[in-house]
Amino acid sequence: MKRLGKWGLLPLFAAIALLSGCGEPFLSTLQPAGEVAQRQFDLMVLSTSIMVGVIVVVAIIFIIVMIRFRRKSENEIPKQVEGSHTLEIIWTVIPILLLLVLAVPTVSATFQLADVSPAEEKNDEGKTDALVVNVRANLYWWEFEYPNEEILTSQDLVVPTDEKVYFNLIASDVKHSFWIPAIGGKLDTNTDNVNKFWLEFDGEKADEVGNIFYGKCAELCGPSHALMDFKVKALPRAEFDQWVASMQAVKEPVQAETAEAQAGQEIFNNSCIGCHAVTPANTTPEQARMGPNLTDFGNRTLVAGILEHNEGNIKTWLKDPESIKPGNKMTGKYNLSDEEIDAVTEYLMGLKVQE
Amino acid sequence: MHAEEKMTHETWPASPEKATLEAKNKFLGFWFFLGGETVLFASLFATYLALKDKVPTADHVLAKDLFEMPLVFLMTMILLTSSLTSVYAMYHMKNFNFKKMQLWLGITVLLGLSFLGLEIYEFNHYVHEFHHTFSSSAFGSAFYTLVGFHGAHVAFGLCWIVSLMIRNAKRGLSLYNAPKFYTASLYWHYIDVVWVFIFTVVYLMGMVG
Amino acid sequence: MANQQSTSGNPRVDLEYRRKKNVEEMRYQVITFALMIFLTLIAFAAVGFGDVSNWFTIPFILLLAVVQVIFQLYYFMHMSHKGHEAPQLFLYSGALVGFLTVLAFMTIIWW
Amino acid sequence: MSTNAQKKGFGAVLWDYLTTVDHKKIAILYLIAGGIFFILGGLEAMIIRIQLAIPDNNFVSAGFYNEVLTMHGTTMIFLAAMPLLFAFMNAVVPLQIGARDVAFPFLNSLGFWLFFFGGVFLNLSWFLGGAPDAGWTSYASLSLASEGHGIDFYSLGLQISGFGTLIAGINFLVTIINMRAPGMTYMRMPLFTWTTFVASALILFAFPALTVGIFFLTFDRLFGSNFFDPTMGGNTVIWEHLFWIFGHPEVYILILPAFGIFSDIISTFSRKRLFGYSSMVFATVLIGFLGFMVWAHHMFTTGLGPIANAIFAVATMAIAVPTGIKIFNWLFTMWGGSIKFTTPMLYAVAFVPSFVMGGVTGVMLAAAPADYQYHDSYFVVAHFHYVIIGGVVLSLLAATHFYWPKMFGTMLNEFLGKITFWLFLIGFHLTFFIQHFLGLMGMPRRIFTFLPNQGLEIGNLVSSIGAFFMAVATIILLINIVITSVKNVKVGNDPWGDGRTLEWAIASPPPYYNFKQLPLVRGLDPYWIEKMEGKKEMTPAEPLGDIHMPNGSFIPFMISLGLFIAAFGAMYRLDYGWGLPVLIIGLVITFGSMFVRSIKDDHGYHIHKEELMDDDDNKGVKA
Ligand code: HEA
Ligand code: HEA
Ligand code: HEC
Ligand code: CUA
Ligand SMILES: [Cu+2]
Repeated sequence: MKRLGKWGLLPLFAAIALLSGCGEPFLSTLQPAGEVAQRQFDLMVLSTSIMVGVIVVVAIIFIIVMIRFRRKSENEIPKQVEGSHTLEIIWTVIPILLLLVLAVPTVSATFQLADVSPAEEKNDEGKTDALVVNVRANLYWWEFEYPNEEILTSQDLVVPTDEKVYFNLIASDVKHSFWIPAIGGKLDTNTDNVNKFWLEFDGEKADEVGNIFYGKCAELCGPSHALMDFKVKALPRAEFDQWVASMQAVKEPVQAETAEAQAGQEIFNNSCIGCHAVTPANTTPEQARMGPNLTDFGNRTLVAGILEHNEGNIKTWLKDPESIKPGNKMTGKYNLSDEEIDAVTEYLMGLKVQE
Repeated sequence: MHAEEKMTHETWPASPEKATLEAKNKFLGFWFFLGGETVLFASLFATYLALKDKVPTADHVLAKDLFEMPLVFLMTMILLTSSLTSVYAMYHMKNFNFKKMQLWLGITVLLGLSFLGLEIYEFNHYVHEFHHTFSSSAFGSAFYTLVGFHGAHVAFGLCWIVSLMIRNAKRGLSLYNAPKFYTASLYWHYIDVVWVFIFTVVYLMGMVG
Repeated sequence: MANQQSTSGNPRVDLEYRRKKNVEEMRYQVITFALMIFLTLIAFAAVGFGDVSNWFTIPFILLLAVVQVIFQLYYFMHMSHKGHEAPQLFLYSGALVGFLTVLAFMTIIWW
Repeated sequence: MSTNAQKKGFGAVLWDYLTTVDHKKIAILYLIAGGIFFILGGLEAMIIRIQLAIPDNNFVSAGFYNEVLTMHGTTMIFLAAMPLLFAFMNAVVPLQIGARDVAFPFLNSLGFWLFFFGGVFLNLSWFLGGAPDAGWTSYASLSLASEGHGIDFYSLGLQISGFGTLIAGINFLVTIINMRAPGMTYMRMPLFTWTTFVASALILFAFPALTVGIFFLTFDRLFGSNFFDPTMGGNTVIWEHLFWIFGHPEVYILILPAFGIFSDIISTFSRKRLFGYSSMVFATVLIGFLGFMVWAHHMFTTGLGPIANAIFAVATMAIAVPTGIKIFNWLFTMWGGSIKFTTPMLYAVAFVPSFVMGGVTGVMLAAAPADYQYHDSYFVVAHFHYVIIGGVVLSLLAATHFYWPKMFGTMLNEFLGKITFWLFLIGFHLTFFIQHFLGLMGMPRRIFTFLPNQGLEIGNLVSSIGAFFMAVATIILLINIVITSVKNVKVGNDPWGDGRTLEWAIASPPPYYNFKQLPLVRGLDPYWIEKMEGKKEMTPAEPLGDIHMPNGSFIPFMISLGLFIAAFGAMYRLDYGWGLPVLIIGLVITFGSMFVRSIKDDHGYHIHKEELMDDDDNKGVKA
């Protein structure tokens, strides 16, 4: 029976493990890589400590009871105690105090994390000084629009480090939820309204993980909900600006260079362009953006959000997207032979705005 | 007191609606049910308020274009009056006067029927004049659901009262059926209570915009 | 009130007494009815003829509705009688939950 | 109508159960049906855990996983946990308050059959084109987009069984208010009765919101309304609110009766009256009350804004206070007591720390900004399995062992019972403790698979292994039940020897009319009081007289069957011509049966004094 008491201590070990950080740094909420995640982590540590304290108290009383008050003889009749006012008051007041300790930082952080006023202040050009990204969640892919920069990309979110980035979130089909665990807690992308919040990406931490963080869809949205991942490229401001400039430079679809790629481009223009744009301008209406924008596809970290980015995987994806992401919206919308797929792949690999 | 017993003026208790244990249970259970109905209607009201005037395009009618005061006023008066008539019926029930009770219940039913008739006319009018239907917009869905739920309660109440009247026409009052009449009349009042909020929240507030 | 069992042993006297009580109660109910009609008239009038601002009209007619409903509950539905403690508790609890629901739907579903 | 006739033969027994209005038999019906659904939900859980045991697994397909996941949650909450609690409420509460029966025997049976047909309807989806797949919360945008009829099975099935639950709730409320034996004042009611009372009140106020929400969902999918369609002006957040206005009280509907069961078990096997009885009652009521003001803590990430989030965060935290009062009162009931570790007591003892662990993670979730990280991750899965399994399921297992003799007249094997306990407990912690960390390490919930190299492999494997322990434990429990029923060794009134409340003062199982004479209650723990004064049984509060009994009835079955049929009609109306007629036929059956019920007088019957005098206490109805 003594073992019963030990569970009480497990969370203590848990807390130690928690403080030392565990999980993969590009994914874990326990290794915060930005101001938002850090604040949330601090709150988690605070609340965990309180909770471990509560559990320890309960466990101690529990163990004493288990050891001392077992029945020794079948005839013993313990004293029938009604209660104790002093004790009652103690275990009412102390929890209230503990909760107050937790409630104050909770409320303050709630308001702080919801402050998106810099993203509402428009300057003379009708733009914001702060970096704003419009996120549109679709069955099972993500679109990122930079309204100030007038460019658009998909699947890989590119952001500058060490500054606040403001997000406007919406979903185009069903509800999803936008979550980059290492950077900060999630916010739902509703179908009805735009949700807003901000995140900040820590430069040093980004460096440690090769500038790539993992993002996830955190609201059940259909069969491939589990696979609706995205990546975040967190770049120093200068590199980010370069990326923006090279994106903006693409006004026309880039011409393929090799012969095979040109053939691929031909095919692409016939079968795919209806859903996939290869120019980054954000002027196409939302309804016409049926698939991820592929302008910078050659630089993607992943294919379709989950496969490693290489030719073989692109081919697998094009051959049978259904086998990779069940229920995705690309399956069965085109018909290509193996050779055509090879050509298209060649073309797609060449779609890079930067080397 | 057994429920089946034949009663006289003298033996008829002061509160026939809760003279037996079964009656007490029924009385209490029915009130609790009404407590639940309050939440039900509140949810419908809440939804209506959230979806009021929420239409897909600008050519759909809004609340302020839709409602007409005279009709609503008439319906309100009818329903309020029916509440009074059913109170009369209960008054006679307590006095063990079966005939008069049936009479007043009959009047209540007639008033209820005319209310329902007006409501059907009203809905019909909205559908044909304004193309404001259950499926035309979220506003339409919420409006017809809220008002229609109330209408369905009226219809159910009417069926209930009528079947009680017919079933007991020959038998007169007993402690077995008195609680049934009583709960039916509670139900009827409750429908009226809901209507007070409907005419205020849906119609009057709809008209002011 | 009329619900109370009289302690007098004589059924006849008892009956008279109850009859009287019932009549008295009926009088209250008619008054209630008159008041309800009156309140309804005011509410309709406030909307129909008033050029008053909505900031006044809406709370005002809501208040009238609440008053009217309380009359209904207490007189028509006899909630004023004893033996209605549990019904009161549960009806008000229902109303409270309902009120919270309406409040939430009007404040945090705004888009 | 012969009252004492002991019917024989399978057909007769079946008919007896189909028409019964006896709370003790209805309890058995709930126990069997709820038990079957629990195993079904458990099997679904096993499928989940097998699929997630290793990364990139393809034991089941993505679409099927979502169906399994949805049905697991829905089945467990609506068709297993709640009905099993109803089983014990039905079996025990009327006895605890010294009542002949519940207030509305007919409605009691109706409640059961509605639940049963609703549950069967929901589960038929497996065979008729696929189960619902939008999660047990069925958020509107996804549930409207979901193809096939899965979601329709969900909405119609839950609507039907929801009516049953509502009816059961009202029934218990009235029973507890009106049917208490003389002397059984409110502040002498056992805690299980109190928690049943408060939980029933929660049912009364919470289920209508679900009814309305499901109505909207059904009509949006099948009858062309636009409540949740943003392109038509609708709003999906309405569903979220309605669901959680119901959903949060729902979790207290589950846990409060569990608290009650444990309160009774703990004081029984500590041989001590409950410490701080009145504050326990107060805490129960307060939890019920606060339970209605916190629903939006499930929606912190919906985007309600900081004001709403802050208010709901603080309100949620407040619930820790009354719950803490309970925890410490249990501990101090045992303190100074004489604890005997029977199987039910083992569960009760294990419950305390397990539930505290689940409860405190609940308070962590309530810290809104931190919840932005936890929400929809496995941390939440861990939280609610800790409170549900550590609280509700342990209480159900405890009650199964504790009340089995009272319901069936024979004791479950203690040795097997303890094995079940240890396996289940170890399995439970093994499965769910690690899930806290999976969540924190970035694993979202409701994913049919996870990718390798994200650090999630070991945790998931451990979790899946734990689930097998629970499965084995469940199987041993079933074996125990079979062995016990075959042996069928009869026991007396108070087989545990430490019974305190009225149900132990009556035969096991009790005769169909319960107490021959209503007992006189002289204080809290009335049977204990009498025992301490050296008496063997309760002092009667009335002279022996005729007992009024309700007649059995087949109508509840028919009413429910009608709705069951109508639901098929409503669902297939748009696909097939026969849909509409079937819908109408079903409704006619239902309303026709209701009509028959209301015009046919049913005065019940009386058991006469003479018969009662012949009837020795041991001759109850055969279970
Ligand atoms: C039986 C069921 C049950 C119970 C009892 C609880 C109890 C609590 N729950 Fe839980 N909860 C669920 C079932 C339950 N929950 C389910 C099913 C979900 C997920 C639904 C879904 O999304 O599918 C959920 C989700 C859930 C969320 C949403 C998470 C999210 O989706 O992001 C939150 C957030 O606040 C929460 C909080 C709480 C709190 C504060 C309590 C409190 O009542 C706990 C109180 C208890 C204690 C605190 C322990 C004892 C107290 C002491 C020893 C005193 C001292 C303590 C302190 C000072 C802290 N729960
Ligand atoms: C009462 C409520 C309840 C109970 C008891 C359980 C019990 C269990 N639950 Fe679950 N669970 C929920 C309510 C519950 N759950 C809810 C509401 C959700 C959310 C759903 C959603 O997101 O929509 C959920 C989700 C959920 C998930 C998350 C899935 C996901 O998000 O992708 C997981 C994963 O591990 C899980 C596991 C388990 C396990 C292993 C058990 C185990 O404890 C089960 C133990 C029981 C058995 C193992 C019995 C099996 C019996 C046998 C094998 C014997 C067979 C013998 C014969 C046939 C004779 N549950
Ligand atoms: C009906 C619209 C549609 C058509 C036609 C279509 N796609 Fe797609 N495509 C999509 C969608 C939607 C996705 C996102 C799938 C997902 O991740 O769930 C996608 C994803 C992709 C991806 C992965 C994108 C990334 O950023 O990782 C590639 C590459 C791709 N499509 C190439 C093509 C090619 C080549 C063709 C033509 C042969 C084509 N698509 C035709 C809709 C379409
Ligand atoms: Cu998108 Cu889950
Ligand atoms: Cu909750």
